Amino acid sequence: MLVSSWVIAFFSLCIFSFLYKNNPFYKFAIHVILGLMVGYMFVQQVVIGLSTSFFSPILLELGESSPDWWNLVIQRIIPFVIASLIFTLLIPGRQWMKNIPLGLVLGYGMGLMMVTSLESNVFVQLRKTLQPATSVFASGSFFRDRWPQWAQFVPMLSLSVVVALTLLYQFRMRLPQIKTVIYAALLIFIISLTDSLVILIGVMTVLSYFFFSFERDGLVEEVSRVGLTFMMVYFGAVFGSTLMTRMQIFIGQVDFLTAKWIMGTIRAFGGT
Amino acid sequence: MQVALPVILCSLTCLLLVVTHFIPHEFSKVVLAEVKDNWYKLIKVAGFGFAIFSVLRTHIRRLQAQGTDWQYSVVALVCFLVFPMTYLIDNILENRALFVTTTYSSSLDTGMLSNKDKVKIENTDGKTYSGQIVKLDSKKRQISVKLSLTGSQIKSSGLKSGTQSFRLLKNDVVVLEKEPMKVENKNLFFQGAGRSISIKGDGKSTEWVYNTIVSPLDTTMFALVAFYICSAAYRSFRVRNFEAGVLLFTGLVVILVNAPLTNLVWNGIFTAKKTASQQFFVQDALINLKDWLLAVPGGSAGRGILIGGALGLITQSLRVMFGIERSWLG
Amino acid sequence: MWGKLLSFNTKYIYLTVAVIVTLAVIFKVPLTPNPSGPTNSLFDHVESLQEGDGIWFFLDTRPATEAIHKPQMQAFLHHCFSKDIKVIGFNPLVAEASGMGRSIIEEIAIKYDKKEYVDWVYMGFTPAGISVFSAMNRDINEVYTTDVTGKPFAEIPVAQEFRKYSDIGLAITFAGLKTPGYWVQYAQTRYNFPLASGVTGPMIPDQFPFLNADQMVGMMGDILGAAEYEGLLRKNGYQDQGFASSSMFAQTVVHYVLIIVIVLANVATYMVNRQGQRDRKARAAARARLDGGME
Amino acid sequence: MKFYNPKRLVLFTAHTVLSVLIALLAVGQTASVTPKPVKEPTQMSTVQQGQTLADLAELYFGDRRSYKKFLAYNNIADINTLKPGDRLQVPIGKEESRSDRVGKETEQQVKSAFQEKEEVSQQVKSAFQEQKSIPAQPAPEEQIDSPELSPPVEVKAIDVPNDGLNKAGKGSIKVSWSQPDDTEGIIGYEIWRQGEGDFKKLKKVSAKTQVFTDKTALGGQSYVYQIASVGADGISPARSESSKLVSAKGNWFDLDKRYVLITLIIFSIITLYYMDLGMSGKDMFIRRLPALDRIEEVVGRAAEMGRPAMFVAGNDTPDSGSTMAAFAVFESVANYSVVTQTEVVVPVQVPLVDVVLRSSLRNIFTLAGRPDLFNEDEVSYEVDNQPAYIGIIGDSMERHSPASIFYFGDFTYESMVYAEMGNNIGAVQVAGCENPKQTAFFIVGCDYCLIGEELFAAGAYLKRDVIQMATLLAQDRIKILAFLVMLLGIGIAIFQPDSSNFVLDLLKF
Repeated sequence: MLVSSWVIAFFSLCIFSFLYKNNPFYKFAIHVILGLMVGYMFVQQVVIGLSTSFFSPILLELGESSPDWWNLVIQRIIPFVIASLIFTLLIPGRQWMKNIPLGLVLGYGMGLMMVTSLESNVFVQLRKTLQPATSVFASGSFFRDRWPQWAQFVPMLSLSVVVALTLLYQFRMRLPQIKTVIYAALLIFIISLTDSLVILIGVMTVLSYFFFSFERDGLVEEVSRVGLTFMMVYFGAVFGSTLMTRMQIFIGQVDFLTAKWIMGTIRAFGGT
Repeated sequence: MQVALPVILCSLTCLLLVVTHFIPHEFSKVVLAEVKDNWYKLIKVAGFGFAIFSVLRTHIRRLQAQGTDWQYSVVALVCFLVFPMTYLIDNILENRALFVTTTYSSSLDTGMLSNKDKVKIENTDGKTYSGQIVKLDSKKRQISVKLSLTGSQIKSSGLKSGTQSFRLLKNDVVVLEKEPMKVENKNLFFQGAGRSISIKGDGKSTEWVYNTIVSPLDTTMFALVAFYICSAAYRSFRVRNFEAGVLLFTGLVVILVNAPLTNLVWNGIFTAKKTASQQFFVQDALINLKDWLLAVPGGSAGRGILIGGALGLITQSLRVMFGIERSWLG
Repeated sequence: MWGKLLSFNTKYIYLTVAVIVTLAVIFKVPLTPNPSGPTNSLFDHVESLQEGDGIWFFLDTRPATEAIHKPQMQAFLHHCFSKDIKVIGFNPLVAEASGMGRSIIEEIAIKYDKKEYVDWVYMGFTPAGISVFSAMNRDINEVYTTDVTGKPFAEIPVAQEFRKYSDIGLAITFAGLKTPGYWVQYAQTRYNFPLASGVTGPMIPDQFPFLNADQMVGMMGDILGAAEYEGLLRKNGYQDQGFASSSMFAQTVVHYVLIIVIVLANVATYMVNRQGQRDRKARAAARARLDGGME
Repeated sequence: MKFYNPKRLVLFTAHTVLSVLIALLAVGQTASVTPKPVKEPTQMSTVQQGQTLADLAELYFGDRRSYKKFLAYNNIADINTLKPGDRLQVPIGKEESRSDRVGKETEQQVKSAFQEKEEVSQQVKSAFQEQKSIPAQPAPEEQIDSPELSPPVEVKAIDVPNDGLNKAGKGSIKVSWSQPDDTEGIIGYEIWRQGEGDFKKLKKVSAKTQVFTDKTALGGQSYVYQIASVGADGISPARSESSKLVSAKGNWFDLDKRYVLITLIIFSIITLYYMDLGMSGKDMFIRRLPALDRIEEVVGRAAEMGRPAMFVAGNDTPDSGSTMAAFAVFESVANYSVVTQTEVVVPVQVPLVDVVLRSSLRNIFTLAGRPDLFNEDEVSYEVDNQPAYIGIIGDSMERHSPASIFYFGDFTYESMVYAEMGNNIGAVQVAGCENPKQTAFFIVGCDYCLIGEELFAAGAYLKRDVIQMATLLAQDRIKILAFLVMLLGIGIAIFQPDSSNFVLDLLKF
């Protein structure tokens, strides 16, 4: 127990010392874990992987009274030969052969991902976005409830501001300030809508941010700018909400170092 | 040839996967199992083998070149041996099982017994142990059962090696009446059944190394993020333009609300008030604002990015499937 | 002066954070935040359980997040054991969590002298994968023949008492990965049992849909949730560990320091830019005067 | 492989793919007659050779023109492609076709077998009543005066559609029934099944449920089901009439997923169309993506400062989309670096990724005519473990001090660590990541960042290859399609709010 706590403390301090600058202790710790994990990979993936999916099935098959040779060749030998083509990367002039197993693996991944992401990331997400929005349109409660008394007029006001200033901008004066005001009023109006509508607008504008084949000007620019704003809100929120978690990990480390390591050592040597 | 063969193979595999996804028939299950369990797995294994080969080669070269930091290559190469050693040690020490062997009389019809059958053996004082038939030799009329007891259970089970009389049951029907059976405590590793390297409670020395060095390093690396997140916020949370301003504002609001004291103070000042005019300042208003920011605009943006990413991914997959996208050919 | 503030070395920030956290951890200053909705509902649900009911918890995380999930589990288990609720622990999806899970539950069980295999047991990992979700609806014995210490299932009374979803009063997943979604999608919506979750900060927004749809009875959000839970325990007269509450102070200070730093940096940028503009204006004026003089 | 003219191969593979998918859809559409759950009692009728739906309509409704009534009982994908052997659900009480008479007869035999059993149980009961008179043997009271239970009615058994047999060759059959008029005394139902041989009890369910899915039906074996109401005593269950003969079989097409398949086909058609346009030399407009335009300039910066560039390819397997995109980006990064004689440091985390990157770098050197300059150790495999790899990255950043760093692929919490480590050595960093959460950290930490979809567009955009550009155009059209679907759904919700919104049904699978 004490030994392991000392080992843990030593390696933790080695890693933390990198915050000051790169140093021999850090390099030592890193190369220790590098070697360990390469060894782990070796046992976990190569030794056990080979034995479970190649050697032991073959041995079992041969152990049978009448081994099914055809099955053996199709299921074990040919895949093994094809897999070992990876090592042709070392043979000058034969390097293209490694693409055969690679092609199989990549085809597998791509085929799997194409359908699953179409289902779970396009169909499901679109439905999740559309279902509440449609119910809102059906019921007709467009603005968020519990809107405070003195702010009842905000949605309508912002909308009318948007309309009026847009007309003004179009026909009279093309000032950047007016554009900014329009933009702010538009955001206020969007926020004042019901949550599911905000989500719908957010999804559509964010999607429109990713249009590749249109020049970014006019309507597309405005819409994609709203989408960019939504994304920035998301990124800021994620960043801020992560701070506490990460900080807690560090607090846990410090707690270990103080409580378990130092105090544990003191206690072990008869201190109180 | 050099290009066409891999590309066509890739497209065909891709197509196969797509098609089988729409076929619930058992045939597609068979095909998938074939592809996944044999081809995919073995190619992954080969990839790992090549990777380990190349990393070892890199470090040995550094060692030969005696350039800067060659000492650390020595460290790495030495530590490379640790887990294989612990794996061997654990297997030899703990990966044991009890085998019960007996010969049966010719009167027994072996039709009802077959290899890999789940059976039970029951000793004289009625204690039963479940096991599995591993060998069924009809010539020598010999049957041997492997009991499903792991290393620590063997001691607790109280079975000793040697000959004692058992009866053999298959789904609670007595197959062999009380017969003297030979109990042997064999090492599975040398029987060709190596246990997977385990961080799951058994495998003591492996577990010790893993829990003492690997997991704490994982935690420490994770803890480094705490520092980096602060310096990143300091460096790049600046109001350069409107978008950066939004980023800064949201980040600040969330950080402020996440600080536990804030909410305490807030609720100290604004205790729950029912009048509509003060509904902005009810209890937990800040928390609600944070949750709203995270869930509604944030959630929608995340969903939009997800959908767009999926569309891009599908188009890219089609590119690969049609054989246009060839970066992976090298 | 402002320029200096902009260009100082980030290592000072590292130093500040380290010092603050170390001091705050050494001198434990407890700070109990007000309980939020999800934590409250989770507490109320556990409070509504009777003596002798059973609870499952799933530990779906790597040991890296132990600093967050350990306080959560400690607060939760204190509540369970002081109400004489029986606890069964699993880590069905992540192998690495086995040692951590058993040590935590054992540590607390000793305080209430609860006996292993009778009042609690830790079943550990099973390689069953996704099929765990459906197997647990029939019988956990299908996927667990022994517990993590290698004790045969037949000799664990508590595990035999609560062997499927319908037997238990609550299942809670302490997750650092995406697994709560899986538990809702593959288990809760099909077999309909009370499910709760204790998650890390970035995952909190993903849980709101489940909470709003009553697919989860409650949630412990990050270390804050753990501290809230401890506050509730204290308010209702249970004893508790109090690690989460004691780390709240450090969190608060760090958050505020970061906010101050960010605001200062922005002010400094603004000031420097304005300074630059003023200098540019001055230079332009001087050039103009020079031109004027040339005539 | 720039010397290779892809045109013919591409068109060949693309059209093969497309035709296979469409063929699959066709298969799915033909084998698609599944019974609908309906209130009134129905029976199954097999379509005979040469029988049209009109014939059947005359047979069951007495009117050739009313064949549309079958749609009330069955999901018929295409009413014109009805094959012999398709099993239609038809109302009971009308005149029957031959096949159903056969079914009835078997059922008769089964039922008679059951009446005998009932009699036996009656005798047992009477025996009990006789024993009751003898006080020496107290009999359990509640068993005797348990009320006569009325059996459930309308027992229907159908093969569960859109599923296959499991590994053990077992399929699932859905049995549904409805409660009798007086449910008094019924605490549950027992499901009895007759395959080969006698009826066997499968399961006892509570009185609330009226549906049970039998997952243990052998494929191809035909079964008959009966439901028994069970009282408090547990014995003397009242058996219902037996269901029709039904057998579980694996389906060849998952009807629930047909809209997914159709969408996929539309994807392919649009992509193929724009690819043809691209091959025919029509120029495609793709707007500039700033972050991607920077890549050349960032590599150039490293060249000016005489420091290497660094490429980190994420922590996901090579068969994941983001890593595939990383390969494409790496190709162009390596091209620029070869042109500007800059060293690229590529520490790799995932196996097989190093294989691709190494050979791609070698090929680029070969194509540039300087295979002698290729240094194999530039692409170095490190380790497949997150903390160890992060540590190695930090170490090699300090050692090589690259002037420009690229992060492309999939990342988790290490994104923040990399970005700040890179900042501390003063490197210019470009990042692209699929995972939205980690993109946040890259946005904060890096100089230029690709968001979500731009990552997948990178490969096509950087190569400046017309055909690949065409796929981007197609992708935009598909996005517009998604927009239209959303707007359509909203419109339907506005104009007919109470009717079911079929757009939402399209999106279900």
